Amino acid sequence: MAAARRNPWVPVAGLAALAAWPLVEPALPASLQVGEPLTEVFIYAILALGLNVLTGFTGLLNLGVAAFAAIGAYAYSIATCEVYPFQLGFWPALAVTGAIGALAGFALGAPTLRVRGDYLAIVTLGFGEIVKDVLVNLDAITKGTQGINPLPPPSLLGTPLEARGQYWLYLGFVVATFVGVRALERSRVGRAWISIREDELASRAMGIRPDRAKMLAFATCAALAALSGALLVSRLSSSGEPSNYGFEVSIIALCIVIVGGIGSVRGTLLGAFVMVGMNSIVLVRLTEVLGSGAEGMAAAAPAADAGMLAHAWHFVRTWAHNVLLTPTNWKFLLFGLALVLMMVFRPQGILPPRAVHEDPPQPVPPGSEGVRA
Amino acid sequence: MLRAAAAADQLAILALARADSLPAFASDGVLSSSEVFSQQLVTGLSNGMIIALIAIGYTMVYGIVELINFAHGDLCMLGAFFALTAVGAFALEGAGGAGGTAGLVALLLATAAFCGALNWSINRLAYRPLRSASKLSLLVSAIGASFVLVNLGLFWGGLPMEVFAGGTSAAAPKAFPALVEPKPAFTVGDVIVSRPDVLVLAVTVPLMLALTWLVRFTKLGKAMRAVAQNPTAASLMGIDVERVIGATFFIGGALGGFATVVYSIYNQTVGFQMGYRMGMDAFIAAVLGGIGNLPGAVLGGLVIGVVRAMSDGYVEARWTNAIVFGLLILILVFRPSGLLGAKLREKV
Amino acid sequence: MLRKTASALAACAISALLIAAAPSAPAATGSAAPPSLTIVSSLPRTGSANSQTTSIVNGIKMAIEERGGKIGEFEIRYEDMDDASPQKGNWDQNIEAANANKAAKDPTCVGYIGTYNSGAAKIAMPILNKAGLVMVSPGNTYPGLTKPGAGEANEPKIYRPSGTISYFRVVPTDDIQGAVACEFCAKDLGSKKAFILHDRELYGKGIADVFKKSAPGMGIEVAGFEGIDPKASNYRSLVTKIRSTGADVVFYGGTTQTNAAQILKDLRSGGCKVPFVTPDGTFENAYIEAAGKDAMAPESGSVYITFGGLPSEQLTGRGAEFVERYKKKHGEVPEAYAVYGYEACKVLLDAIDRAATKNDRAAVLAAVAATKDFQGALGTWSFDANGDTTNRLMSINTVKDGKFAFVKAAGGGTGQAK
Amino acid sequence: MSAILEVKDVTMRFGGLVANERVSLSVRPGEIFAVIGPNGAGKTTLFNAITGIYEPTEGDVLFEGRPIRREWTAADRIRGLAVGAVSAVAAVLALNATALWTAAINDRYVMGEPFPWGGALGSVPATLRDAGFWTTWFAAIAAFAVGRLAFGAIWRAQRRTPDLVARAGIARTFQNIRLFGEMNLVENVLVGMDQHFRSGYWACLVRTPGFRRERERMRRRAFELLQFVDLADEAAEPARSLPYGHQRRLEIARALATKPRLILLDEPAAGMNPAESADLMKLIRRIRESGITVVLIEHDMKVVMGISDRIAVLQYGKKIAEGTPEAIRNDPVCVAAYLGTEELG
Repeated sequence: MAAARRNPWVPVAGLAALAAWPLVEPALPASLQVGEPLTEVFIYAILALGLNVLTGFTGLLNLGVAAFAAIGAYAYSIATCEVYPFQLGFWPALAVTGAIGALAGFALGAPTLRVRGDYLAIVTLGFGEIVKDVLVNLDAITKGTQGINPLPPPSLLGTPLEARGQYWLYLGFVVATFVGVRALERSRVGRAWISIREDELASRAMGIRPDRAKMLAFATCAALAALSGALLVSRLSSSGEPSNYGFEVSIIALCIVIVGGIGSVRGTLLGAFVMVGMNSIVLVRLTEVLGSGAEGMAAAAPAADAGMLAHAWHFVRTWAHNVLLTPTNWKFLLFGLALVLMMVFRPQGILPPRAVHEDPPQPVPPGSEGVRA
Repeated sequence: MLRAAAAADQLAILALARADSLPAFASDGVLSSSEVFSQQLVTGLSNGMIIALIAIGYTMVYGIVELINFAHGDLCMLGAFFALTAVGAFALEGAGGAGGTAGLVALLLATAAFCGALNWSINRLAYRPLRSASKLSLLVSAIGASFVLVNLGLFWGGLPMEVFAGGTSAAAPKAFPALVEPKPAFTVGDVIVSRPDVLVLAVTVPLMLALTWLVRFTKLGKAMRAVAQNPTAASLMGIDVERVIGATFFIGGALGGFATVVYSIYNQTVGFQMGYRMGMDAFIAAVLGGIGNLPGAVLGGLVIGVVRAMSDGYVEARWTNAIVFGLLILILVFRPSGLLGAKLREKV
Repeated sequence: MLRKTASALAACAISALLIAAAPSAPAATGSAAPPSLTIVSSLPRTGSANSQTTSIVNGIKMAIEERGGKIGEFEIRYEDMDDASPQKGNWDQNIEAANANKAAKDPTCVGYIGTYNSGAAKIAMPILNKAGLVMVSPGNTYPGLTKPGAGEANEPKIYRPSGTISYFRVVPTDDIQGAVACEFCAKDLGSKKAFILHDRELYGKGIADVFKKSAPGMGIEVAGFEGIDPKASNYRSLVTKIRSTGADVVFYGGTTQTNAAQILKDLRSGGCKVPFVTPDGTFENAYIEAAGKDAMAPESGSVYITFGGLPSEQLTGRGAEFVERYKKKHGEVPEAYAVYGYEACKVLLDAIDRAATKNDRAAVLAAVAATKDFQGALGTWSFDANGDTTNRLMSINTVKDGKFAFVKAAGGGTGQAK
Repeated sequence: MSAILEVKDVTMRFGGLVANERVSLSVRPGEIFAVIGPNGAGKTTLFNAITGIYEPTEGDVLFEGRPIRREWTAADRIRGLAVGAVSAVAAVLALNATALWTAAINDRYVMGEPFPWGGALGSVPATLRDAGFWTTWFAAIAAFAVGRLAFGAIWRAQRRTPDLVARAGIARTFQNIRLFGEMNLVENVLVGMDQHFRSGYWACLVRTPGFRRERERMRRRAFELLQFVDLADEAAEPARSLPYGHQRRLEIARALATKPRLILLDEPAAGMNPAESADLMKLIRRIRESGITVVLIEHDMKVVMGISDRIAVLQYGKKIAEGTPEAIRNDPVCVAAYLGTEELG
């Protein structure tokens, strides 16, 4: 069973590689430079780690996690932007954002404790839609679709950080989130969550209070999602518009958790790289290649002449010209196909969670028979 | 800069504009408040009935495999493209009288068959390999399938056919011909009950009755209920579970096909992104009524349709979505298993 | 077995990535290639705005082809970036930021054509401004991007962290178009009572707000002002509401993508025959096609579309030449947006030429800013001190026999529209 | 001797089905009490009624002389009012958000100038006065009512939950084993010990020294419990990989981890071979020796007759007999009830 332990050097090496990346990247050929999307991976990783607490550990399907990110993004924007009187700095604003996020988690979690399974899924989905609509409609407060800008960049010890500094800071946030979620997972809190997912009734019968545990899970998820929202907008220096925190974001976060391996912290982290990487790097590159190929095909197509066959050929060519030869038109298809294939071939996710979290204490104290004495 | 030659023409257009800007409405009345209410009710019920029709297909599949089928709305979207293609290929538009009615019935049946077959295939390719996996993996597979279907819809819209306006702007919404003209079937005061309203009723009610009969009294229906309750026990009793699931997907898809034709005729628009809202409304309706519960889905659809109409009419359109979802959450707080859903009792 | 498939999948993914990386590699490493300058565009190429952006890109490509793909010794390379993500089917803030940063880092890049959405511009503008890269937009109409006092108090200063103006646009802004639409309703249609709808997006709501603000001054009573849900399946209940107010014109601040055609159809099938006026977000054939014959038929009621410029067939001089060439190349009359893309790229190429063809962003930027009396496809115009086009010529159009028909020009070439 | 557990006239009805009809039991502290009866006699239903999984349709369950049930205390009343009040305030703020914000912030803030914080809240009363009846008083009252009702609904659903019963000192095992299959044995036991942990959320998050000490202590105790049920060798295995008999013992260890005063064992010997059953009997006796009262449901008459102090017999949901093993064995009614199925002893 001990063989199930994974090599502890893998995460260390991964972290070192990530930390060194900004220094290495400029030396690489342009085609291998990734740049921006990596910071996006970090933001999605934090969001997905939060969702993993709720959906992965506790087993509560949340289809509206983007709403918490939106709340975080707007809380941060309103707290820092110069068009409002608050104008907090980066760190105080982050603290406020986390608190507001947790509060939002409570606000959604408390009344819906009795709502189970897929009913809860639609409650969270509805919450996501409501938050988005409210942010658009209360434009006197949120500036509606205008977005709030400019926002101060992330700073450390009073120094605003440039791209590379932001990268490391965000990497630090991911590591801290990872460590924190891992710590929770391996404590009574995480055990309570997982026991609820495994068998809520049995865990109740063992004295676990699912309501409290679920509320904590909701609050943790919401606070982390809010944090990711705040980090996102502070990097972009703009809150963007509310539709940027729509259902699609929730879906990507959910896909990260499930593709990574439901309930697995490492898997979630890896899932963020796979999904965002696929979205922002592979799909983009792939359409570039298809684009160059498509132009060639369009040029090579022979002219139409008379006859049934030629007519059909003309039909296909026009069709191809209309949509098929535009590579960006294939993105939905490739993305969807990748999801289906990943699930069909690896339904448990890339890195499913390990069964073992707590090892038995090694030195057994002798003569501990009289338990109840 | 102006071309003088065109000036006369433009003046003529303007004169026309002035002339027809005056009679605002056929019976030229501003609606009274009770008429507004009745009109909103008619609108709400028609829309609700369409939602209900999509929702039953949705809830059937849910009842049997417990899958939040994200692809259902997009399946309906492809059905609409299929129907539009058929309309173009067989020149169904403008064929009036008995021929038109026969054409419409044929269109309904063909689209239903298409959607059913498509849903069956999706089940075969994307869901069946995951039967023993966790429900969430199935959910992601459904999300993936929905993306694929959306993309197919985009491709379909680019077909160089006249109904797709030559396909030059594949992503744009397409006009669906008014096979049933949006003329008043009858009016009560200034309240219009249009022909499409009647069509909705004429398709939906018989289908619901037929479905109830199917589930209650046929062998297949009994098998479906058995599989929904306990697939293992059902298979021990000699029921071919996979076949029953496949049949359910086919029937659920076919219902979506009927719904999408009615939807398209009613709204006269199809577009490759319309599936999201169709699926979402069906999902809400199904949940509101109690997932897996057929009368519940119908009730849920009607409630949503009417609430939407009333909110548009008496609150503000921009709050309609929030109101619908807020109401849903409120109902679930007090009735966690939906309006007609049975209370879950765990087997201990 | 499962392991094998998984590793096979991984191998596929990696090789796909490598293949993807391949084609751009020679450009970066090849030293023998002629010196090149890059122009990029960042537009939502995935999803619902695809048809408009395709025509913009066609316009851009034509402008480059006209120059033979070369200016002086420099080869002009063009990169068509997508700022939309497949999940959203619309522009995505992360991708727009990534595009802007990528362009800013590329030493050969001297011009950024974009964005299509004003919201995306807000993200890209400060990034490009810091990098000193000139940005010319073929589609942004939100006034606050350039005009002090038109938007938030801190706009447009916040988009210019370096202090210099590096953002220009070839399209007139919403504040002009909304006012023109309102004036048309009051003076030409003789409306007394307008029902205003908008799609709650930056563009649509912006124009609707201006319309609403201008209405009282023109003697129009605002019967209602509502944001709609652009994804709704129909708007019949809204139509009932509109009917009950007795409004004699409906203005919709929105686009074809935000369901303008659906509103029109529901108005007509709900028996409401009042004129329906929309802004240039609907000035594309897709709008006519989406609305269908019946809703656009003259006996159902009239339809008007305002547009920031003249429609293709009304163009003279260079504009007419462009239309001819476009027709020859693509076999169809260009959509309105093609001209914007063409003009944006042309002004950029012209500036590169005047900047003595150097790989120097500052020189190009200065040359763009100095653009004066530019003889383009949209007429003769200059950039003003804010970076806006001085071209304020608007047109009112209607639909006749399934085609757009020019009604009248409005707004005036140089005068203030308000 | 007063009873530790008293079941008084408990009736359980599911629709038309009567699972228990006026069943009364009285279990004394320190005894081993068995409930037997043919399949479908309502034994497990009775356990579920005792442990709060079901709410008895009629009748009462007393533990150590008191019903295990949340009472509507003054604190609950205040909590209910507070939830209502928060909903009311939230509703009024939400409905007037734009006006309030505009008056407090937008109208008073000029960018670049210091913001007069003092008057920001001063604008609230005037704004609300202007807002009119519907979005203020009416909204407040309606939201208060909804919030208060929702609190009531949730409270009512939670009056007598299994976790409350478990924390009161009654632990149980399940007939159809319900372990946490993905967790290992130590963790399964640790779940049972959850209520005895003192470190809270933050301590767990940052792993304070106190948390680490407690964790070590608890792990050792969990391990001791596994030794107690003879499962120490498999401590690191995931629970689902255990053989059936071991799973039953693990369920007992997990139940013991809650430090109960009464333990309910639902068919602990089911699926065990004779040797395992014998070990189980020893284990049950040891549990009783440590001061825990045992109530068990069992079909294995060797086990029942071997360890029980007293036995109750259920048939068709009714109690038909109660007494010592001796008495039951000789009771003609009980023999009749079991006739053809099993021999008593």
